[in-house]
Amino acid sequence: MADKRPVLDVRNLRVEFPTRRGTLTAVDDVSFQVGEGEVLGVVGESGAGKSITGTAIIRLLEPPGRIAGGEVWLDGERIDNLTAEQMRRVRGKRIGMVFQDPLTSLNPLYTVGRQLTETIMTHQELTETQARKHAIDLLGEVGIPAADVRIDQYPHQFSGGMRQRVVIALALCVNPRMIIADEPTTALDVSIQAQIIKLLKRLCEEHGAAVMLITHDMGVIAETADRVAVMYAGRIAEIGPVAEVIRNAKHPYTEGLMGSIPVVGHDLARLTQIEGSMPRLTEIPTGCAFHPRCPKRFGRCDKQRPELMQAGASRAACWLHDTAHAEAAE
Amino acid sequence: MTRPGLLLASAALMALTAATADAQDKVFRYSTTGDILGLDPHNNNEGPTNTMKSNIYGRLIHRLPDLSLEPDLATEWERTDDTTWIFTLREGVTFHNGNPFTADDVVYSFERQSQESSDMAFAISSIESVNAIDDYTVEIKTKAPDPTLLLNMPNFYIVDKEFMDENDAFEVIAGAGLQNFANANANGTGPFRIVEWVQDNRVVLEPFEDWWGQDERTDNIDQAIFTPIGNDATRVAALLSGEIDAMYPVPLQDIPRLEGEPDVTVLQGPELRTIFFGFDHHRDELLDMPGSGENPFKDVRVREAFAHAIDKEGIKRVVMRGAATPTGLMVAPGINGFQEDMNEPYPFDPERAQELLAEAGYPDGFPVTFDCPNDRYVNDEAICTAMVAMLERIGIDVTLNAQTKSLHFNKIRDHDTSFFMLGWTPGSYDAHNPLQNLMTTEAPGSGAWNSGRYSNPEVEELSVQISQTVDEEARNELIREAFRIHKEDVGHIPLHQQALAWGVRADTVEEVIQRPFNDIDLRYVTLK
Amino acid sequence: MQNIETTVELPAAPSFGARLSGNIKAFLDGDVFYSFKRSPVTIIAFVVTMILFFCAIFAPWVAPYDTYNIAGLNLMDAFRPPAWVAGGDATFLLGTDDQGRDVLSAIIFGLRISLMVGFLGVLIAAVVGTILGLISGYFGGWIDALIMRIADVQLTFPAILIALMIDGIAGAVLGRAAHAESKLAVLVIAIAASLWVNFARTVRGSTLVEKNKEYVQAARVIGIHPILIMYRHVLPNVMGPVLVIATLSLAIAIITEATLSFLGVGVPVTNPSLGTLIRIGNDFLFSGEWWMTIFPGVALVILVLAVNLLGDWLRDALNPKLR
Amino acid sequence: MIDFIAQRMIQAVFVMLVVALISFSLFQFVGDPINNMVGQEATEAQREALREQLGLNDPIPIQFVKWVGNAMQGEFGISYRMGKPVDQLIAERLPATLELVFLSAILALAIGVPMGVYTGLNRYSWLSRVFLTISLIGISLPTFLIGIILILTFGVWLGWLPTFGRGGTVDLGGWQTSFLTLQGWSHIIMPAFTLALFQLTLIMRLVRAEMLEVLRTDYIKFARARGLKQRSINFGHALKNTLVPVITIMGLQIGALLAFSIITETVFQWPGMGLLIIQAIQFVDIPIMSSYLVLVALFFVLINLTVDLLYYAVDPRLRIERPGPAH
Repeated sequence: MADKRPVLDVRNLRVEFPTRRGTLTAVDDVSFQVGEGEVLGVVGESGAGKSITGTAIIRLLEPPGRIAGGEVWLDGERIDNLTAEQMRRVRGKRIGMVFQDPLTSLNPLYTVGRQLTETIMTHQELTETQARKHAIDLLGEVGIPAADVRIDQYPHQFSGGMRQRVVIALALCVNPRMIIADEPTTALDVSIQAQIIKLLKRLCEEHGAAVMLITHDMGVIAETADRVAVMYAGRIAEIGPVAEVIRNAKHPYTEGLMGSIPVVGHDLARLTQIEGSMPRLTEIPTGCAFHPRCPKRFGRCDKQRPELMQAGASRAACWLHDTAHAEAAE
Repeated sequence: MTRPGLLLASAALMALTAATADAQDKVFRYSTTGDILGLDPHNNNEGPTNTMKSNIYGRLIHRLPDLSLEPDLATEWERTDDTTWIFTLREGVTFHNGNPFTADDVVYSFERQSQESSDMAFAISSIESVNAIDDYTVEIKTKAPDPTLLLNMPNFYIVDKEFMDENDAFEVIAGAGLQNFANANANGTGPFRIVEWVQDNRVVLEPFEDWWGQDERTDNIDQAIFTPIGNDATRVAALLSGEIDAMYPVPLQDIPRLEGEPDVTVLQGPELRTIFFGFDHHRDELLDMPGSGENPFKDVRVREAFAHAIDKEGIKRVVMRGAATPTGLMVAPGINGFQEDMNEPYPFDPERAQELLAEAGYPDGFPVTFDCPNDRYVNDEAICTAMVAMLERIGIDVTLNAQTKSLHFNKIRDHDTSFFMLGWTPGSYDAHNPLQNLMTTEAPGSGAWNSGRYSNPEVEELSVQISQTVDEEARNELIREAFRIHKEDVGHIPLHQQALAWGVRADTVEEVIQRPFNDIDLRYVTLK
Repeated sequence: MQNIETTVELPAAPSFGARLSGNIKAFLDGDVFYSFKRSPVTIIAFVVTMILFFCAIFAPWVAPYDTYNIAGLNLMDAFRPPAWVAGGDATFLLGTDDQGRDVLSAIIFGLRISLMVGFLGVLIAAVVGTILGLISGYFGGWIDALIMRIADVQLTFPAILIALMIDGIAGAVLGRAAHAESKLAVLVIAIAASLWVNFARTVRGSTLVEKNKEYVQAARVIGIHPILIMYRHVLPNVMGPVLVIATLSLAIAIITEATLSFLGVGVPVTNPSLGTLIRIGNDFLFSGEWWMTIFPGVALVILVLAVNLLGDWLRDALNPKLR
Repeated sequence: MIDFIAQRMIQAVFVMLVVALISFSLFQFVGDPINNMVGQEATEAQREALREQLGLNDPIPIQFVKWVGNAMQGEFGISYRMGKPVDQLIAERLPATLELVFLSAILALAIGVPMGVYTGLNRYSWLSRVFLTISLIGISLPTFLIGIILILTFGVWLGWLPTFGRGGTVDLGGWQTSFLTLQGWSHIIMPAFTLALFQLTLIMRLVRAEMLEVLRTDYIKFARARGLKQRSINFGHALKNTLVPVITIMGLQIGALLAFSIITETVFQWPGMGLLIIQAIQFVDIPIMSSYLVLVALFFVLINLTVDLLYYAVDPRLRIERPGPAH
């Protein structure tokens, strides 16, 4: 991973939802970076705050949610304090987003072509015909046959997989530097998933775009991501190179997570299971959020919240790796 | 699409009268609820339409605003014997299209108006024959001695024989209808001629320069425009905004406000129409008392009780705001045969009413449905609602059925009612008219609107005699006797004469003479 | 195969009372009630609607005078201005009308008829209209064509003619007395007949759109009975527009009732409804007795306003997507 | 598509026949025209002769068949009240009502849709609250009250507008139009606004309800994620999706406008079909009533046809399925 300035640099991001039952902290002090051409996987159980983080970065949070703290830098330029109009110009042009359900992501009443040309012409000074030609190329690039014919067809005339390809085309049509893919394959069946993932990876490399791939499917992560961040209860439990995190997880939660993935060829009698379930945002335990379910918890885990600490090639937020204090007495 | 109803008689006349509409400045715009039904004088027997006819057509005799009679196309007349009259006609009179007026026109008009399909046949039903003695004298023979012939003459309209024959318009098409020539075109000898009639929109009239009475003309109108406006409030607004110069009827409740306006005056006066209530005298069992086998209204004491239950003064003061004249008779003052001393209404005496009901065997009353129109007479629905309160107070269980006039008249004609409200203006301004139509059933052609089928043998006999007694003195005696019996019988309960209310712009109109029948005759309008 | 012993301890079925209070408690702190608490406008609308309903139901006890006891009316009291105006009389707070009826009591009694006819009419129209709309939208084919053509036939006749016809039939079928009693029923049917089409067409339009959605086709694939599909899946998505039309139709229903009563088909003028009060008062509006139509008019505006604001809140609250 | 329209036309004929049959069985309840056609002094014999001549004594089915037979040859009978052929009368009055309904529909759309979009977009702004409340007042006051208030304010008090009637019309080959002269406009503006007021409220509230739902959809979120201009999102993507249900209502409302126009025309003395049918009902003018009802039936079928066709134009998803009788 070239050690250049990261495309995306998220520092201590906090997202809160003030509700009548008290303020919910959906994303609690999250920091990470994504380099050029790099695919950062973001995994975790549903409700861990993966999508919220993605939505916050592109500033599409539904009220009452709001960014309560931290900074978001894109190509060395801060974007979390932009005005609405400035942010609008960033969206699509410099950050692209792919949503989960292709069926509802496309406007049913507009042809695929119109939705593409409209996006293109919003950000680039192109004429109608140039934009249309660019759109056709893009559709071809994402693997849609007879693109020049299909461009004038409506979303409901495409299959699920094809529609996701159109969505990806839309996300990439003005060469954004950053792509946030929020569960892009979840709504698709397995055979199509692989194609979409391969397509996404290829396009990002060709366009040099950085990708934040949000999913709960570890198989997709293993195949696609360069680095992976494991989120738990709104926090990053562990982040590091994908092989490292998968094969020897440093954080007990990651261990449990990896253990629950059936791997072809290994005849595990029983998959490891993590007792209990993720805490609701209103009842986040003190100290390390995972401590109630953590088999290796000890003294200080429930009192003090661990920061991300270097643990081998990756970093984990777990006192097990607190080399600095080496088991200082409680 | 031809313009509907081009009304000038012929292009020739157009050239004659140099005056065109816009050159004048004295334009009189007036309005009432509905448009005229048609221009065929021998058809469309309805208030506003009859008055429009009197603007356009001549009659042998004309009725003045004070109801007295005045020579029109006939200069003098005399009765040679019980059934024969000789009329001397006016000379030098021309129709609007220039044709001269002669006795032949009178004979032709009689034959046309007495056709079966003519709505106005009733006015000359007593005439046997009309024949021309010479160009300017006519002899009229009646079937039997008819004391009311002269009174009916203002309803005998004279049309131009040549004009009608030219356009083959002898036949009167029954029912209001424009598609025949006579109903769409007018050619009379009257003081005004029709310039344009766009149905339901406007009627434009202009003075007829060659009218025989041109030099003593009382009006100074250069053009009159009549536009119907159905909605009361809109019509009041049109008067206030000056878009029209006169309109009627003014809703009673708006009179004080209009009188407050500086440039609007309100003319008020009693109308010849008498509003009354009737009972079902005929059925053995009252419609509202199935299975009881009784009809309380057959007992005069019950009818009298109803009469005493009605607070006529209260209705006059509150519902009609003083604009009504309570009456005790079925005819209004000014109608031939009206008896002033008998006009005393039944006194308002609820206690007496309850005593009478008890005597008649109905101490705690009985159920009855009260049928009323809600868009025909002035404040009709409000009067009926007030009546319900008064009758309930003496124990009668009244269900009010107030409906639009077409539904109400439907029930009245079919005698499908127990207790009803109705209004009547005698077409011939003579007392025999209500006797025949409302208070008798036996004589041929009588009882048309006698929904309760009230019939008293003596009144039946008197009615026939009245229709044949020529001597005025004797006839009035008979009328007096008939009304006395009817009043004792409480055949109907007369309520009041409703009042006319005309709104007139004081800044554009000098004077309009109001007549007891509710329509504006252009002759009596003078502009500023 | 190792059979898995699952001895799961089922909690004893809660008594009805417990379940009910449970539901109420769940409702009270649920989001629907929360959005209600938060918007003052909705609270006011709710309170006003309840007051109006209370007055309508308990009219004889609430109203100072019993305006339906015709004998009690005294013609001499007519045209009294409201109490605070010169010539007003404290006993008639809002003045009296042309028959000497106390306007305040007349409004309360009138409200009873207008509300009954209005609500019943709109309710029947909504139920019938929605069902027919669902069926015609969902099944399509000749059923749809048939229902829509019936709608066309019925749309042609203004409410006035429908009412005259129904009243005529009722008159012919029922005896004279029964016919008088049936006036209210005739009114409700006539109003419902003239309003159901609005619901049917809107529901049909929305059903057409919903029908193509995957979740409906999915439900159809796994063999759920069409009626269940319509009820559980399509109906909730259609409730939004239906509620809008229902609350708006109430105003139409009340005014239509007044027109029908004028034609002698509705309620007799001796016990006037709110609409009839406005109609009668309308003639006196600019002739000085403004209160005869203004106060019933204001009452109607308040009623319609309250009901519609309540309807707006209900629609937004019930619609999961909008919260 | 052609066979779909043809099929609708067959259905139209069927609907019109049913309407004619119902109307003939209806007229007996509306009253007896004879009373209105002859004077009070007409004798029973005259009335009977007239009833015979008009064929009112025939049993209803006969009257219906006779009427349909004549109608086939374009003979719609003579109006009892006005004595003119019914088709000529309707041709005279139709332009007045069509122009009134057309203008009020435009007014309702031109004001209702933007207000609906505005209240949909900024749901909690005080202006939205004001719009919602005022519109409610608009629909709860009866049409005749609103009409009178307008007449007295602009006609009498301010004197800017005429208080009644339809002046300043220009004859375009038989079609009297009010739109070509200032005076024509001064006559039509108040009735059109009175008529539009109710539709305006309904459209606004429906557009608002639909807009709120559409703004929450994924494709709008995706559009914003693509950085499209707010205006094109609201008025392009969102509004178009909002229009589908609104079209149904508009199609329906044009029908309701016809019914409402009856009251508005009576108040403003507007010489249109509404005034014609009210006078016909009061006069029990059977030829006019039957022709009017059948004509309105045709209107509704055509309006509904256009609404369904508009569905295709606006919602491509429907276009794919064979446009057979299903829709």
